[in-house]
Amino acid sequence: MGRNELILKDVTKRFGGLTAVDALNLKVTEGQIYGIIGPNGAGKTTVFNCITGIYESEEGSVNWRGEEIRGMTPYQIVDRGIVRTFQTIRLFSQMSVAENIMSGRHIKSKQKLWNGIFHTPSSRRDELENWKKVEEQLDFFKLSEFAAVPTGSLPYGIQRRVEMARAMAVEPTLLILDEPAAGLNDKETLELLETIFKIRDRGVTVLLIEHDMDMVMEVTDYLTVINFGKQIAEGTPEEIQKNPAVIEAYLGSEDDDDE
Amino acid sequence: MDIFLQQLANGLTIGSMFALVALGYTMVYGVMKLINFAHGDMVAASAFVGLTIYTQVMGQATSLLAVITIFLLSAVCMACVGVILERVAYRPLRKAPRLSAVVSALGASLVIQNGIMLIWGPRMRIFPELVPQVYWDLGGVVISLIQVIILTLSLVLMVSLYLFVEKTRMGAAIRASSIDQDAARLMGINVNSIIALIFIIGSSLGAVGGLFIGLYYRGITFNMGWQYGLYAFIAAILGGIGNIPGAMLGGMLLGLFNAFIAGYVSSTWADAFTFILLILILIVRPTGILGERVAEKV
Amino acid sequence: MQKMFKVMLALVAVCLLAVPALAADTLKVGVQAPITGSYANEGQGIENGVRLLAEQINGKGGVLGKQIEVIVCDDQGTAMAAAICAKDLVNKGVSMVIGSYTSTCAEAAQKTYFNAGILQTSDGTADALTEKGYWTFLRNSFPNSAEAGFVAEYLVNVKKYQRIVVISDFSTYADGLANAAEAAIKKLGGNVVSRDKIKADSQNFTPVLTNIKSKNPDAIFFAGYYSDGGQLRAQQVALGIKADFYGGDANDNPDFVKLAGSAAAGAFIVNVPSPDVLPYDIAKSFIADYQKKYGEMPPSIWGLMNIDGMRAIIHAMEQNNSFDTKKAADFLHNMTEPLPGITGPIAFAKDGNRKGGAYVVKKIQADGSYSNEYVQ
Amino acid sequence: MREMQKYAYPIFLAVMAVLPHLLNSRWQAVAITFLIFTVVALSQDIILGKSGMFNMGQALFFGMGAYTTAILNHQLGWSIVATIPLAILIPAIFGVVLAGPIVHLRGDYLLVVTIGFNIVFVQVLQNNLGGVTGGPNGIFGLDSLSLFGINLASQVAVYYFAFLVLLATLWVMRNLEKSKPGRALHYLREDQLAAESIGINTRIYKIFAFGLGAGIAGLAGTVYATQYAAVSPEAFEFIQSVLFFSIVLVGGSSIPGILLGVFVMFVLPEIFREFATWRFFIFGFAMIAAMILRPRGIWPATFGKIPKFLIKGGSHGA
Repeated sequence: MGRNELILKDVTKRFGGLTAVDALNLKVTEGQIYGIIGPNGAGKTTVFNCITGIYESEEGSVNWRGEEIRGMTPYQIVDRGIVRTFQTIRLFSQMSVAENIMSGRHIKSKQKLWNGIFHTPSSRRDELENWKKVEEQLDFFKLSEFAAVPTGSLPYGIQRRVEMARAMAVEPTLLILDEPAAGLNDKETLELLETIFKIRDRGVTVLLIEHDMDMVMEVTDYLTVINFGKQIAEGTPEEIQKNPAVIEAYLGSEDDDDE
Repeated sequence: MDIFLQQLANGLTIGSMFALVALGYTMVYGVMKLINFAHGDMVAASAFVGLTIYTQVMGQATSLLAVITIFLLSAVCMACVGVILERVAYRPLRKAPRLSAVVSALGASLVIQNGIMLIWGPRMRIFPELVPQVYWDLGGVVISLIQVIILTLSLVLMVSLYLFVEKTRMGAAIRASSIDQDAARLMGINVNSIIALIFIIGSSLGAVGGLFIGLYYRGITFNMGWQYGLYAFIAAILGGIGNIPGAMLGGMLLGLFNAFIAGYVSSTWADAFTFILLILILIVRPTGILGERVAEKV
Repeated sequence: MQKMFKVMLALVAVCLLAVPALAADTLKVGVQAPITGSYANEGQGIENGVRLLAEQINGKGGVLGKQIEVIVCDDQGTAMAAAICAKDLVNKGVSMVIGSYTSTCAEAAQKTYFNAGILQTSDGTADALTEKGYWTFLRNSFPNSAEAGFVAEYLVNVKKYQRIVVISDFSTYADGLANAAEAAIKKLGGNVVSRDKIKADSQNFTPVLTNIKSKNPDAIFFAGYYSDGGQLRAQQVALGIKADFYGGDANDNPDFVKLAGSAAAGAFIVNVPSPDVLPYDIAKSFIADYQKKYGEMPPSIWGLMNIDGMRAIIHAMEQNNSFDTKKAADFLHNMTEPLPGITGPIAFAKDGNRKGGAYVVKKIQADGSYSNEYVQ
Repeated sequence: MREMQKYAYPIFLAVMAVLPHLLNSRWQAVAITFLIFTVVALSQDIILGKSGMFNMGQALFFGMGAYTTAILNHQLGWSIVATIPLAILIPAIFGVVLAGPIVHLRGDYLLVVTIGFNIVFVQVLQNNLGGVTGGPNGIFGLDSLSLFGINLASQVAVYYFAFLVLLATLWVMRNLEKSKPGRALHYLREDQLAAESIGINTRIYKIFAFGLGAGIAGLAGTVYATQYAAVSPEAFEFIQSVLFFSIVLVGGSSIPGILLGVFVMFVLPEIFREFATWRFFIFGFAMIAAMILRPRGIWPATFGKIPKFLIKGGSHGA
């Protein structure tokens, strides 16, 4: 097993005649907070979909810990320690916060299919242990008071936290966040920053897409900028801020910046 | 060869009836993404309505004019039922979960089917012999007058519908609504009236199909709607559900398939083979013959 | 919580109310017949007949002082519903069951009645019905084997057809009759060119008929029911198949002619004589009463056969001066003097078959009426 | 909600346990029907309600169990009780095999395919495949229930057999609810993509749901065959599947909802005999009205079955 590194090499994804991601290269190393930025429609979410197995890229390689994960299904990739959140929150909206977080324990739970029909002492123990882990996440994300509330009825900011808690319940090695600050107010964004740092301090590598430039500059260690599916720049936040290509790309798309 | 041509003729006759009924399914599905389970029962109802018009309104007249009147009155009648059905059972559920609408459609089917039973009774009713039993022997292949009427009338109706949908403004509005209801609404299309229009067209075509069944087989029962409805629905899927020419093609192909299986393989296994074909198509190419694959946005 | 309780209470209340007050002492007669479904015509005929007879007997003081109570169960002409009916009628405490119309339904219910010791009389003609040795079963019609023999004799020796086709559906009765007919025809040296099966109620028989056409038959014997027979005949003519059409006994129903329309003319039906030509006084008076009460003729002879079955059982109970079903069955199995019946003298063999039986071949005229073509 | 579990279920089960002694034989038969159809509806709920798969072919598995019992009993002379394992296993295996190629289909397409399976199954029965199904008439005259040589032919015995099957089903469903596979079904019903992205192999769990639902329906089939001593194709026509489908959705995929649905559908018509012909007419209207007024069913499933220790005092409880 290689180190906890994610390496994309020449990844290309096309939809019909449209090339959404064009020969993209990037390398996320262990312990980083890595950002991908770019104007709307630049292909950022498509990159995530290619990494997490929702799409399979036509060309290139997606290498994780020295293993090729291109062509694997989403759950196989989760099994290897990569977990994501969605830009448009995808929670199990009729189910409670605790149950949502429990879904993150799915691959860690040792219960077999037949434990759905009858229980054994070990399956009961496993069930309890996993609920204890859920309790930890509830505490970490300050969600304890909402444990039994259906997520659909919660405010947006809290739903974002539930989604991150769910992803963290998997105990991932690499956490992928798709616009985690979208729709959050300033106070919530600050809390989010804090949370991301805390997650990194637990030894989890973070890869995120973000629109909020201030936040990106503050939180990330390293950045890749893409436009029209192509990488146009990479470097530390300081380097990127000075990069003329990036400035142009952003100025050029100022008008249609919101979604 | 004679047998082959004879089965072909029979298959086309039945296929055109399937196609007429399938249009109702496919048009509703195209715009509303809903399997209108009640459509088959509407088809059955139209045969009974036609029978009542014949005995009560027309005084059992069998002239050509009387027959045309029966067709027109039944079609108008069923169009009204179709519009009412949509208003009562489907419109309130347009924003509800998918399954709720499916259950509502099943409920409507039960209401219509058992409504027929309560009005006309559970017994098989016998349709009058409105078309004289005239046959032509074309070198071993026998074609009857009723077959010719069913085939030509179905083709005329289907071609007119196709032209209507492709060439007129209203047709364009139907097509727009089936691609994207919200966008159509933004472009100033009154989607509610388009849906009403679809139910009017679908139900009256179904009514013609129902009368054909009555004229061709003569025996009509209150629960025959499920049988014909199911076949027509398969025809719609076969051609690509939501696709109007697809429904016509699907109906004809299904009629032929059924006739040849029954003729050359086994009549008792025809249903099973038809459904196995359907299942295979859905597994391999769920969008049917003429349907297009729709990419799903994540 | 509150709601749940209410539902529970309602459930309990309903269950308690359901325990009926002790019923008055009556002789319960069950009717198991297809009141709805494809054979509803015949089923309603049986029910009407039984109700009329019960009314008449009750008017004369009942059976051994007990009034008759008629309990009807609709078997829809399907085996499963028949099995359910059988349980239901047994639970309701009937001592005899009249029906059902189809052999399938009679057979599906047979064992349940036998286990409960309830007499069952049916017009079902399938030979299988009397081959199980149930003392409770009394056939009030004549078995398939008799009709099959007659049909074979007529087709092969009287009409001398060279190429015969035999068609049936899958039911106990039709399949049994067709197999028996096929065997009997072959035994007499006849030539069966095709033995086909159709699915009842499927309406579209042209694929099968098209194949039959290529065999060039000169006679078709259809052993199924009228609801299919009428359409089969119409489609046969529409395909230009010139063969003579012979419908088995279950085609003897006015709906056959209506379904076939103008194609009905020239078709033949094989059956025991029709109700309107029954020469017996008791038949004439019963049919007159029936017409008076219901405003129509009995749909066919089958309902009347069932009435005769019921009359025979009641006769046996009265002769024995006992409601014991076993005694009644013994009496009927050992009758020396036949009971005059609506459909002719009625007496039973030891195996529960009705004794005797004569068939006629009737030709359908252009106006839909019958004319006797051949009388056995 | 918790209180409901505390009192209502024990009361309900207690009533059901003494019920046959309060009823005459006719109503015992109705109660048995109620129990059998409740079990089938619950098995349908596993596939349709819990996992959100549009299955309209549940009568197939119900029928397969009934026929397994009937064939083993009638052709091979097995006792009814001895047929139970196979009457569960054979439908379950078929459930898995049939579900394999089709579970990726979405919504309406799955619905149509399951209707297709149901119709093919009925035709196979009617055509007497292998000469064992008895053709369109089915198989009559099965043995009555017996155990260790004791003949349990009475209706009360059949009632308790059915009741036992219901209890077993409720027990399995309770276990399912509190297990990883059970939650996985809920997750994939709510959002399949999110479920996959959190590591759930949805395909396996969908097939599992079919297998489990089919097995339970098969067991109910055994009871059905025992009760009527007969099986016949038309009892398993797809119109029956439509009824189970509707009961689950109108009731709302919860146990009280399903009990209510089965009660309305199969017991009320027995009480209001004179309205029997109006039964489906009225039920049809009720289905429409229920969906318009309560699109998630009359008694929707409640979630929030989480351990007590997670619910902190004074918090927003469910």
